[in-house]
Amino acid sequence: MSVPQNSDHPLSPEELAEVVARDIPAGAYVNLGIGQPTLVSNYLSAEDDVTLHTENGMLGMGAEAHGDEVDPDLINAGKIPVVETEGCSYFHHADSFAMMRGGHLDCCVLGAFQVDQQGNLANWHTGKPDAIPAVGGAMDLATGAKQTFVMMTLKTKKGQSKLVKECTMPLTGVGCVSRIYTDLGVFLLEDGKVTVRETFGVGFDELAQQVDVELTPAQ
Amino acid sequence: MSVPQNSDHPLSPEELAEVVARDIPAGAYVNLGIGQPTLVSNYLSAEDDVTLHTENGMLGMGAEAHGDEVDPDLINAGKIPVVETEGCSYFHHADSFAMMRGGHLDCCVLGAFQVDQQGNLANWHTGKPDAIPAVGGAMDLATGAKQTFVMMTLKTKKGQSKLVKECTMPLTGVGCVSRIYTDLGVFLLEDGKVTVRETFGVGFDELAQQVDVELTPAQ
Amino acid sequence: MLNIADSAAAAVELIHDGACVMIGGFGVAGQPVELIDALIEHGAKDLTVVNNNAGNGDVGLAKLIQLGRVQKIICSFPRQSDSWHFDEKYRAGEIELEVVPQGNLAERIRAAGAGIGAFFTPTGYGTPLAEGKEVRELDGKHQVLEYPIHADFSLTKAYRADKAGNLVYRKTARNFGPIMAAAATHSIVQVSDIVERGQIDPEVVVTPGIYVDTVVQINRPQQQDPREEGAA
Amino acid sequence: MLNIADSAAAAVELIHDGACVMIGGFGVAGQPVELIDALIEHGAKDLTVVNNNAGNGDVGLAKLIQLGRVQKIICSFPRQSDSWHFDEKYRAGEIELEVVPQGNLAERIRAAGAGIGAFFTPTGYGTPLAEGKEVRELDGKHQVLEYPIHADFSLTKAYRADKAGNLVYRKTARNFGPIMAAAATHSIVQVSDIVERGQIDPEVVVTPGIYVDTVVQINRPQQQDPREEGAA
Repeated sequence: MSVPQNSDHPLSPEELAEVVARDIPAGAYVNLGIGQPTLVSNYLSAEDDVTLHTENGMLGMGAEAHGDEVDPDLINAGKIPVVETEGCSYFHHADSFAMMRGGHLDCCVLGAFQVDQQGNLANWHTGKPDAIPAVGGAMDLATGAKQTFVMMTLKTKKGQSKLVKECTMPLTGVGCVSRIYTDLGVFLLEDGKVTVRETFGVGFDELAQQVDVELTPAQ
Repeated sequence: MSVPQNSDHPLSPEELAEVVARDIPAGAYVNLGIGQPTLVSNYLSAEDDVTLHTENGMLGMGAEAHGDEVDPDLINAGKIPVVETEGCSYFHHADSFAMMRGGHLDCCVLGAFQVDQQGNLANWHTGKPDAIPAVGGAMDLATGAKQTFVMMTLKTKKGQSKLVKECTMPLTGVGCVSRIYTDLGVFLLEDGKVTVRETFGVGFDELAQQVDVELTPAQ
Repeated sequence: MLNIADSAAAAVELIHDGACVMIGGFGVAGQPVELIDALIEHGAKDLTVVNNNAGNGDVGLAKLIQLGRVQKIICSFPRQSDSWHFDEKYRAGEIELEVVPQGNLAERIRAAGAGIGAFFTPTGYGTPLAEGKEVRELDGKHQVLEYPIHADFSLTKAYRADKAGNLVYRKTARNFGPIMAAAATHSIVQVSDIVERGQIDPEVVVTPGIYVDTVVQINRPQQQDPREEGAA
Repeated sequence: MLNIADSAAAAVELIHDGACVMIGGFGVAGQPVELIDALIEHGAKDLTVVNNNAGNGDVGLAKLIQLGRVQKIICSFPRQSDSWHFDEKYRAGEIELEVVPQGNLAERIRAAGAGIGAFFTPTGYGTPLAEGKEVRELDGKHQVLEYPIHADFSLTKAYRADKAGNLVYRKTARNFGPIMAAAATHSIVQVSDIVERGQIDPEVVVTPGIYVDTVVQINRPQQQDPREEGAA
């Protein structure tokens, strides 16, 4: 097995965010979903020249605002106050989602409840019958960008793998996920095949035992 | 017959433009087609507060530009240089036609080759087999505004009525015309019925003989 | 012709029972707080409301829902940590809910203003929100047919208006404002400032005056600190 | 990442034979004259061109047509008093023509950039230009199904760019620029001026930099007096 084990421990969310950030090409336009994906921005440097999109109408979103920087008219999709960067721009909601739906964003990083080997994503609804449905921009993000990456813990709190053969929860998008970053490894999805690019704190064989999906080692 | 004859002679294009201008309500947003309809703007005063739309991306279009006023970046849909008015605005072509298609313009005044009693309009193509088709914004204008008025001479140079039972030329729009202003009279179209509101230089009976469409006198 | 209302109360007085009302804003940004308060005071009921959310806390849209004035809500994200009034009405079967992906919501509102009768969009294909909808494969993707959302009224907030009704916004408070103003038969906008014609550069107008029916000046609009609002 | 080309020739060098190229401008306003000249010089052939017209006089697009480089043209108004090169090729059966109502042309270009697979529009219903197209009654009107127009490249003109690629335009020269830049896989824009990031107010950006691939500075672009151009 030639899969590199690149850490002696499972990655923390911050460490994983750094791995994701390293994979984002210089000059890319990126949307980072609410929650864990937001951490990725902490590991992008000015030299990377990555432009962040927030679907509530801004390109070139800056860092979280603090103290006197807070402007109620300047928030991100998570409704957190942020600041501008030089070269940013504002636009309305239809233009903002046209930008996403039109495939202009290079990548989008999202959290997930489940991802299956076909790249189907479930991240908006647990499927519990009494849950009130609420989708926000999740479906638009899942299908709009050129590439959709998922960033999540591999397992639920109860220890079940969130990488599955077939999603059991209501879908957010069909066949949209091309890569999954988890605390235990990075998975590449293509044509129903799941390739492990690297592992963290676990060997390939051990990882393969914990996931009910056939895994292929990279190389 | 109670149709008023409001002139002792057929109206000149300028006189007719004044009649059209009087009918445009104060505060209206209006698009004036290329050619004769453009004359209407000469009879709109500042107190009328009428805002002119030009489909190449401007609201609040002003008069034709002369001399030093000419700016190659500021032209109307007829590609004539114009000036700004206070309170004008610019937008791109998709936004401009969305404004029209969305029914936001109160009225549009267009020239015509033929109009029929159903309000069908033919003004873009003579139907000659060797003619190169060219439509411009004619179809969008015909169907987009809340009301479409036609302004034309009642007859062709050969003396044939352009108000017909059924258009023989290729259509620009279906059932879109609600009013026709001509040198010989003003016609109101509703549900296939053609009512004469007023005549110019001709009595109702005489007019009715010249048009192969059943005319109803107003009142 | 632009109607400049003397007060928020006067601005909303035409809103009738049973009306469909779009309300702008995303989070605290662009929320027309004073217009919503005026609508509450006004008393119109059996409303259909189009908004990104379904109200937060005990004020604004949440209050309107609590008072039972909202019959149906069309939104992308009703469930929030502090959407208790909506939650209660929903679980009691007292409010109808149409959940729409946020980008489809925006595009459907845009379509209403732009005179587009329907459009195919890839968003939502294969999900419960597209169940029963017409699907076609276009540009190599499965796409779902979606229809415009028209409204009788819109309540939105802009930064500045001129007396031709042209509007400019501030930062991410722009959000749904321009498309809702265009989609509503009667658009009502609160602004911090009304200036003379010619005082807004025609190159920077975001909403041309043709889309604006009524403006009201609210000099110092209430604006909550975004850090105090519930999570999205 | 924005490519700032040294010359118009360098800006268009990737345009390949058989490409679909959108060309901005309405009349003389917004015509990317230097980019079109560079395309002529470049020599790419078998092009599909999307433009409002089909060339005027003996220069620019008319010249490109005269040289036999254009296989197909998609436009709203090909026939003009001085469109003799197009007329000649068309009558000789040497150029394919798709005439599209101007508003449908704009909306189809917008749809391509916005990821909309198709849309229903009332424009053109019952006319020869809608023959054979799918029709549906929506919002009380007959509407025609229209598809996006995608392009490999766009050549447009803006007034100023910053180094993030954000663009602003001048007056009615804006016309097709923003939607063509968004609809093309590779958008090429000539501007009079390139400034640093932060030198264009983010509130007034018309085309966000994400839509711009290549810019080239042409300090004093050629611009014909509109009074000398042939009638529309």
